[in-house]
Amino acid sequence: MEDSYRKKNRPTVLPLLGVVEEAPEIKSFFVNHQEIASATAPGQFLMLWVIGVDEIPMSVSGVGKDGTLRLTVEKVGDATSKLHELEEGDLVGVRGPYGNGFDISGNKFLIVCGGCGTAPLSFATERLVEQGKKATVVLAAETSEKLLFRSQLEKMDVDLFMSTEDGSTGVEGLATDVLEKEINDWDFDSCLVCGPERMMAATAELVEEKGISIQLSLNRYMKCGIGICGQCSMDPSGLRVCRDGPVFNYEEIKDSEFGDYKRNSEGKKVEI
Amino acid sequence: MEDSYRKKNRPTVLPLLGVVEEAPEIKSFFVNHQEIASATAPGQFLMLWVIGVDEIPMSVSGVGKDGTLRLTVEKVGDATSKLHELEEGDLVGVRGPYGNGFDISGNKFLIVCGGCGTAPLSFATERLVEQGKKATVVLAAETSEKLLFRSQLEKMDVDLFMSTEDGSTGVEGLATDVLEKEINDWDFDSCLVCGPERMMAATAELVEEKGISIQLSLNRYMKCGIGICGQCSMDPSGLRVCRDGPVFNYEEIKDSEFGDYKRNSEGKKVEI
Amino acid sequence: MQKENLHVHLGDLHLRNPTLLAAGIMGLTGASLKRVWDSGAGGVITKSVSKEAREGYSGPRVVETPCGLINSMGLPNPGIESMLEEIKIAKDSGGLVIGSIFGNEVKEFAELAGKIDKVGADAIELNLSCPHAENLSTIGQNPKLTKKVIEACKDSEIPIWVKLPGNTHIPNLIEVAKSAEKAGADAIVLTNTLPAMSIDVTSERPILGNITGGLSGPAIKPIGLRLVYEVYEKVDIPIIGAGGVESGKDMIEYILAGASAVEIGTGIMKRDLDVFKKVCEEASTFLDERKVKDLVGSAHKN
Amino acid sequence: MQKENLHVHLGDLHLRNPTLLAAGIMGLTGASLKRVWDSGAGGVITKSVSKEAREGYSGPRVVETPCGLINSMGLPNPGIESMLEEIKIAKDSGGLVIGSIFGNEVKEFAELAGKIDKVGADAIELNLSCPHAENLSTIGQNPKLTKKVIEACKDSEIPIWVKLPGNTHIPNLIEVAKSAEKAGADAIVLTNTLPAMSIDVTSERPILGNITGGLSGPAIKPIGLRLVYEVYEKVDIPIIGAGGVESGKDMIEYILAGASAVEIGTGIMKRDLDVFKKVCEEASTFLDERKVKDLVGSAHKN
Ligand SMILES: Cc1cc2nc3c(=O)[nH]c(=O)nc-3n(C[C@H](O)[C@H](O)[C@H](O)COP(=O)(O)OP(=O)(O)OC[C@H]3O[C@@H](n4cnc5c(N)ncnc54)[C@H](O)[C@@H]3O)c2cc1C
Ligand SMILES: Cc1cc2nc3c(=O)[nH]c(=O)nc-3n(C[C@H](O)[C@H](O)[C@H](O)COP(=O)(O)OP(=O)(O)OC[C@H]3O[C@@H](n4cnc5c(N)ncnc54)[C@H](O)[C@@H]3O)c2cc1C
Ligand SMILES: Cc1cc2nc3c(=O)[nH]c(=O)nc-3n(C[C@H](O)[C@H](O)[C@H](O)COP(=O)(O)O)c2cc1C
Ligand SMILES: Cc1cc2nc3c(=O)[nH]c(=O)nc-3n(C[C@H](O)[C@H](O)[C@H](O)COP(=O)(O)O)c2cc1C
Ligand code: FES
Ligand code: FES
Repeated sequence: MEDSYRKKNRPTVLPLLGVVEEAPEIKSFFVNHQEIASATAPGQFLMLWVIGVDEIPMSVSGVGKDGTLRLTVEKVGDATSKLHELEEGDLVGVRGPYGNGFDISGNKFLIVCGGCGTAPLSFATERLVEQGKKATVVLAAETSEKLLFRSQLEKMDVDLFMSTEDGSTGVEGLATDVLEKEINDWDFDSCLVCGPERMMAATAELVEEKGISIQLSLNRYMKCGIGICGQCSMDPSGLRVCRDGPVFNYEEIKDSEFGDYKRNSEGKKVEI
Repeated sequence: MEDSYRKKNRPTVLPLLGVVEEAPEIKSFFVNHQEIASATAPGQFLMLWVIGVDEIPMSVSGVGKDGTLRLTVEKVGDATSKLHELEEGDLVGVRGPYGNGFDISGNKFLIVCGGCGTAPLSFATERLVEQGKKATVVLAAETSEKLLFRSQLEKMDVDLFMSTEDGSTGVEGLATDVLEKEINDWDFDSCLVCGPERMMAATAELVEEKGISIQLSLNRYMKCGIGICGQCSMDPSGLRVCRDGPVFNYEEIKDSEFGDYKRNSEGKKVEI
Repeated sequence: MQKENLHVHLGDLHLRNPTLLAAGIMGLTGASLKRVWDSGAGGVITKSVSKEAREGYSGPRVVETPCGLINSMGLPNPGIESMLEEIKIAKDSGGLVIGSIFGNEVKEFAELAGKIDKVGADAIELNLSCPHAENLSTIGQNPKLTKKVIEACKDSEIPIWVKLPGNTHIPNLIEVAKSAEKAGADAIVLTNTLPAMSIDVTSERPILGNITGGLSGPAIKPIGLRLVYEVYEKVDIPIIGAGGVESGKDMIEYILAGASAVEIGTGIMKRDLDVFKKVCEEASTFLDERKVKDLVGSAHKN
Repeated sequence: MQKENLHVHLGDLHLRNPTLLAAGIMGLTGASLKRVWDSGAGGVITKSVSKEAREGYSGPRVVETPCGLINSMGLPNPGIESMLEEIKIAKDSGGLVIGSIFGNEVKEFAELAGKIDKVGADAIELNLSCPHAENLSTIGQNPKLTKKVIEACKDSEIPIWVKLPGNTHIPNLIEVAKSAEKAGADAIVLTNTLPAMSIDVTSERPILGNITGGLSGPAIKPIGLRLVYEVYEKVDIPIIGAGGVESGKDMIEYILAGASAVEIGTGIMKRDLDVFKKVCEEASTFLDERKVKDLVGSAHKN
C-alpha cells in the first residue's frame, strides 16, 4: 500500500518471523524489514515497540541479506518480559537504525563481550571475519549456559576465549581475568567492548595500558532515540548516547560519568 | 539561504530584471528563476503575485537558458494596471509552471495568434523553429501598433501573415479572413490557436473543415492554479483549464461552454 | 470497482465507499462534481454556498507549506439559486451529492437547508467552521448557537451533517459536538482547516491576500485524527474525518480513530482525481476480507 | 561568530542571537544545556520542572508524522531540587539559562519560581500549556488562572515568560495573552505543541504510549506564525515564537510576524545541534546589513 510518509522515526509494525531461545532468560526475535536491514551496521540499534507496554532500545544482533533482523533480548523488566511471551506471528514495531555503530576500519581486533553485550559484538565479529580481518573474542558470563552465541562464535574463524564466574567453562572469573591470563600477544589495533558497565570500565582500564584504541558501546536510559529528549546525555560532555553514540572511544568518556553513575527515567542519577 | 521547503506552490519573490513596452497597454516583464525557466514548456503558465493586489495566471512568453522568464501582460484591470506601474528592481512573486502546454510533436504548424494570445504562441513558434519545423503564423490585432511580437516573428524563419481590423497592416479584418484569403496550401498537420475566445472559436470551426488537429489555449478565471478550487472547470466535462489545460484539443471542448460562456469570480456564468 | 468491503453507512445513508469530496474543493459546478463522482468518490460535497453570491478574497488564495496547503478562498460561490442548478446537474448524473451551506443568520441557514433539501440532494453539511460568516464567525465554538442552527434546519427530510472547526480547546469542542448531537445532527465532520499563515521574507509580507487562511493536508492529519478520536468517545452519531487523507492508510487511520467516512480535499493536489480510486484500492487491498465498517473506532479497544 | 545584526532584547534581557533551545528538548541536564549553549544558541531553556520528580509516560514517546513529530514525553524531570543543581552547572558555563516550570497548584508555581530565581537563572518560563498538570490542565486557556499564576510568581527578580498553548480558539487566546500582560508577564511564548495522535494501521493501535501527544515541527509552523501575528496586534510585551523553526528563513518569518526571538526544538531532529548556528548564519547573511530587531513585526506594515 502506498505510504507517502514512511518515516524513519515512525515504527513499522511487523509479525515476528520466529523466536529462538539462546540462553536462560535470553531469546532472539526475528523480523523482516529490508530497508532497515540493509541500512544497519554493527553497533547500531532499533527502537523496539513492545505493543501495549513500552518502546525500548535494542541492538541489532545480526541481519540477513533477505532483510531479516535479529534482536537478542534479555528478560529484565516489563517490556522485555512481555516480549518473551510473544510467539511467531505476534506483532512488534521497529524504527531505526539509530546511533553510530562500531568503527571496524582496523585490522586486528580484540573483542570483549559480557552477557547481552555479545548481541552487537557477534554481529560486528561476523562482519570483520567476512572482510578477512583478524579477531580475538573474549566471551564472558556468569555460568556456562549464559555464554551467549557460543556455538556461533566457535564456528567462526576467530580466536575464542571464555570465562565464567563459576568456572563451568573457560577461565574462572571475569573477562579481565581472561585478558590478564590468556592474551599474551597484544598485537591488536582495535578493541571493541560491550557488556555490563563495570566490566567495560575494568576492561578499558586494562586494555588502555596496552596502547590500543578502544570502542565501548554504552547503555543509557533512552526515550526518543533521536537525540532530542536529552534523556541519554552524558556528564560532563552532554554527548547523547542515542545519537552521538552508543559507541564511544574510551578517550571521549574516560573522564565522565562512565563507570560511575547513569540516570533513571526521571533524569535522576543512579549509581552504576 | 537554505530553504527546506521550496515548494512549487509557494511564490518565489524576485526583483524585475527589466520591463519592456511591446505595444500600447502591453508590456513584457522579466525575472530570473532557473528552476522554473528550465521546467517551462510553451503554453504553460505561472501564477504571478502582483504584491498587494492579486495573484493572476500569466503565460510564459519566452525563457532564456540563463533562467530568464518573460511574461507579456496586457493592462486590463487592477492587478495588470499595478504591474504596469512597476519598474526594474520592484518585486513580484511567481510560482509554477502550471498546465500542460502545447503538443509540438507535429511537423508543419499553422499558428493563429490574436492579441495577447501571441504571448505563448511566439514562445511555441520559437521552439518549433529551433527544432527545424515549419510554421505559418497568422498575427491578428485591431491596429498595426498592436501586432504583438511582430518584429521578432518577422526575424524568424516562418511564413508570416498579418491582419488588422482597421487594415493598417496586412489583410483588413480578422484572423479568419487571413486564413480564408491567404492560406491556399493547407498542408499542415497541427494548428495552434490562442487569442480572444470568439476568434478562437471562429478559427477552430474554419480550420476543422480542413481536417487538421487543432489545439487551443483557453482562458478562464483561475484562483488556485493547481486544480483544487474548481474555479476554472469547464461544462459539461468538468475539465480544469489550470490542470487539464490550458491547452485542449478542439474535440475535447467543441461541445462545451467554449465560445459560449465562462464563469466569473463568483462562479456565475457570463457570456463570452 | 467499488469493492464490497468498502461499503459504509452514515446513519441511513449508504455510501459505495467511504471517500467524500471535501467541501470547497472542485465543487463549484455540477460538471465538476459529476467528474469527481465519476472518478470514484463515494459522495461529493458542494462548495459551501450562501444566500447571495460571493467573490471571495483576492489572491494569492493558496500557498503550499511543509506537507500542507493554506487557502484563503473566502468562500466564493454563485449564491444558492445558481448552486441549485449545479446540484441538479450533479444529481442527474447519478452522484451522491451533499450540499454545504453557511449563512449570516440562523434563519438563513434554515432557508438554504430547505432549498438544498427540495432540489434532491442526499444530505446537507452545515459549515459552522468558516471564519468568513460575518455575524456567526465562531458558531462552531458556541454550543448554543450550534444547537440553534441545527434545530432551524431540522425540517429537512435529508440528513444534517455538522462541520466543526479544528478546535484545540477540547472541552469546548466536546461541548459543541454533544450539543450538535442533542439538536439532532446526523453526523459530525472533523476537521475543517486550521487557522494559519505564511510570510514571504523577501517582500516581508503575508503571502495570502487575506493575510491568514486555513491549513489543510498531511500536516494536519495528526490533529484531525485526535479530534475524531476524542469526539468518538463522547458522541454516538457517526463522525466523518477530514484532514490530510491521501492514501488508503490515511483513511484507515481515521476509520480506526472513529470515523465512518472521510473527506478528501488537498489530496487532489498530490494525486489528482485518482486519489479517490487509489485510496479505495489501497484500503481494500490492505483490509483483504475485512470490512471498513467493522473497523470504525477499533483503535479505542486496543 | 555571534553577528552584531542578530542581537536582540527581550525586555531588559539581552540575547546574543534570537535562537533559544525550546523547553523539553535536551534540557534535562546541566551538561546538555551547556552543550547546546556552546553550539551557538542565544539561550537555553530547561525541561519543564515540577516540585517532585516525574517518570513521564511509557513509550513510544515520539512518532514522526508528515513534516512533524508528535511527542508524549509526559514531562519527565528529576524534580526541582535536582534541577537546580543542573541549572547551576549550565550557568557556571556562562550560558543564558531559562528555567521552565509547571505546578499542580498556583502556590507550587510560586515556590518553583522562587527557587529558579535564587539559583541565578536568567528568566523563568511558565509552562501553562502542558496537558499533564492534573489540576490545572487548561491554565493557558483560562485568563483568570493565568493571571493568578503569574501574579504568584512576580516576586522573582528575573523576567517571567508565559508559554501558551496553540489555541485555535482565537478570542480565548487573546484574552489569555492580555490577561498575562496585565498580570505583569515579561514575554509570551507561542506556541507549545498542538494536541495530536497517530495510529498504526497494522496493530490498529494509537502509537504513543499516552495515546495522544503534541505535534511540533515544520507542519505546525503556519499555525504558530499566525498565533504570533494575532497576539502581536493585541499585546505590547515581547513575543517568542516557536514551532517548526529549522532555517534562517523560518526564523525571519516569525520575526516578521512579531516575534522578538524563537525557540527551536524539533529542528534538532533534522539538523542536529548545528541548527542554532546555521539558523543564525542563514538569517544573518540574508539580512545583510539589516538588524533582526528592526524587523520585528514588519509583516504588519505591509
Ligand atoms: C543502545 C542500547 C542497546 C541495547 N541493546 C540490548 C540488547 O541487544 N539486548 C538486551 O537485552 N538489552 C539491550 N539493551 C537494554 C534494553 O534496552 C533494556 O534491557 C530494556 O529497555 C529493559 O526494558 P524493560 O521494560 O523490560 O525494563 P524495565 O522494567 O522498564 O526496567 C528494567 C531496567 O531496564 C533498563 N531500561 C528500561 N527502559 C529502558 C530504556 N528505555 N532505555 C534503556 N534502558 C532501559 C533500566 O535500566 C531499568 O532499570 C540496550 C540498551 C541500549 C541503550
Ligand atoms: C492560462 C492563462 C494565461 C494567461 N496569459 C496571459 C498573458 O500571457 N498575458 C496577459 O495579458 N493575460 C494573460 N491572461 C489573462 C490574465 O490572467 C488576466 O488579464 C488578468 O488576470 C487580469 O487581472 P486584473 O486584476 O488586471 O483584472 P481584473 O480587474 O481583476 O479583471 C479584469 C478581467 O480580467 C480577468 N481576470 C481577472 N482575474 C483573473 C484570474 N485570476 N484568472 C483569469 N482571468 C482573470 C477577468 O476576465 C476579468 O473580467 C491569461 C489567463 C490565463 C487563464
Ligand atoms: C481550497 C480549499 C477550499 C475549501 N473550502 C471549504 C468550504 O467552502 N467549506 C468547507 O466546509 N470547507 C472548505 N475547505 C476545507 C476542506 O473541506 C477540508 O475540511 C480540509 O481541507 C481538510 O481536508 P484535506 O486535508 O483533505 O484538504 C476548503 C479547503 C481547501 C483546501
Ligand atoms: C520531545 C519534546 C518535549 C517537549 N517538552 C516540553 C516541555 O517540557 N515544556 C514545554 O513547555 N514545551 C515542551 N515541548 C514543546 C517545545 O518546547 C516547543 O514549544 C514545540 O516543540 C514547538 O517547537 P519546535 O517545532 O521547534 O519543536 C516539547 C517538545 C518536544 C518535541
Ligand atoms: S534518547 Fe532522547 S536524546 Fe537520547
Ligand atoms: S484555478 Fe483552481 S481548479 Fe483551476
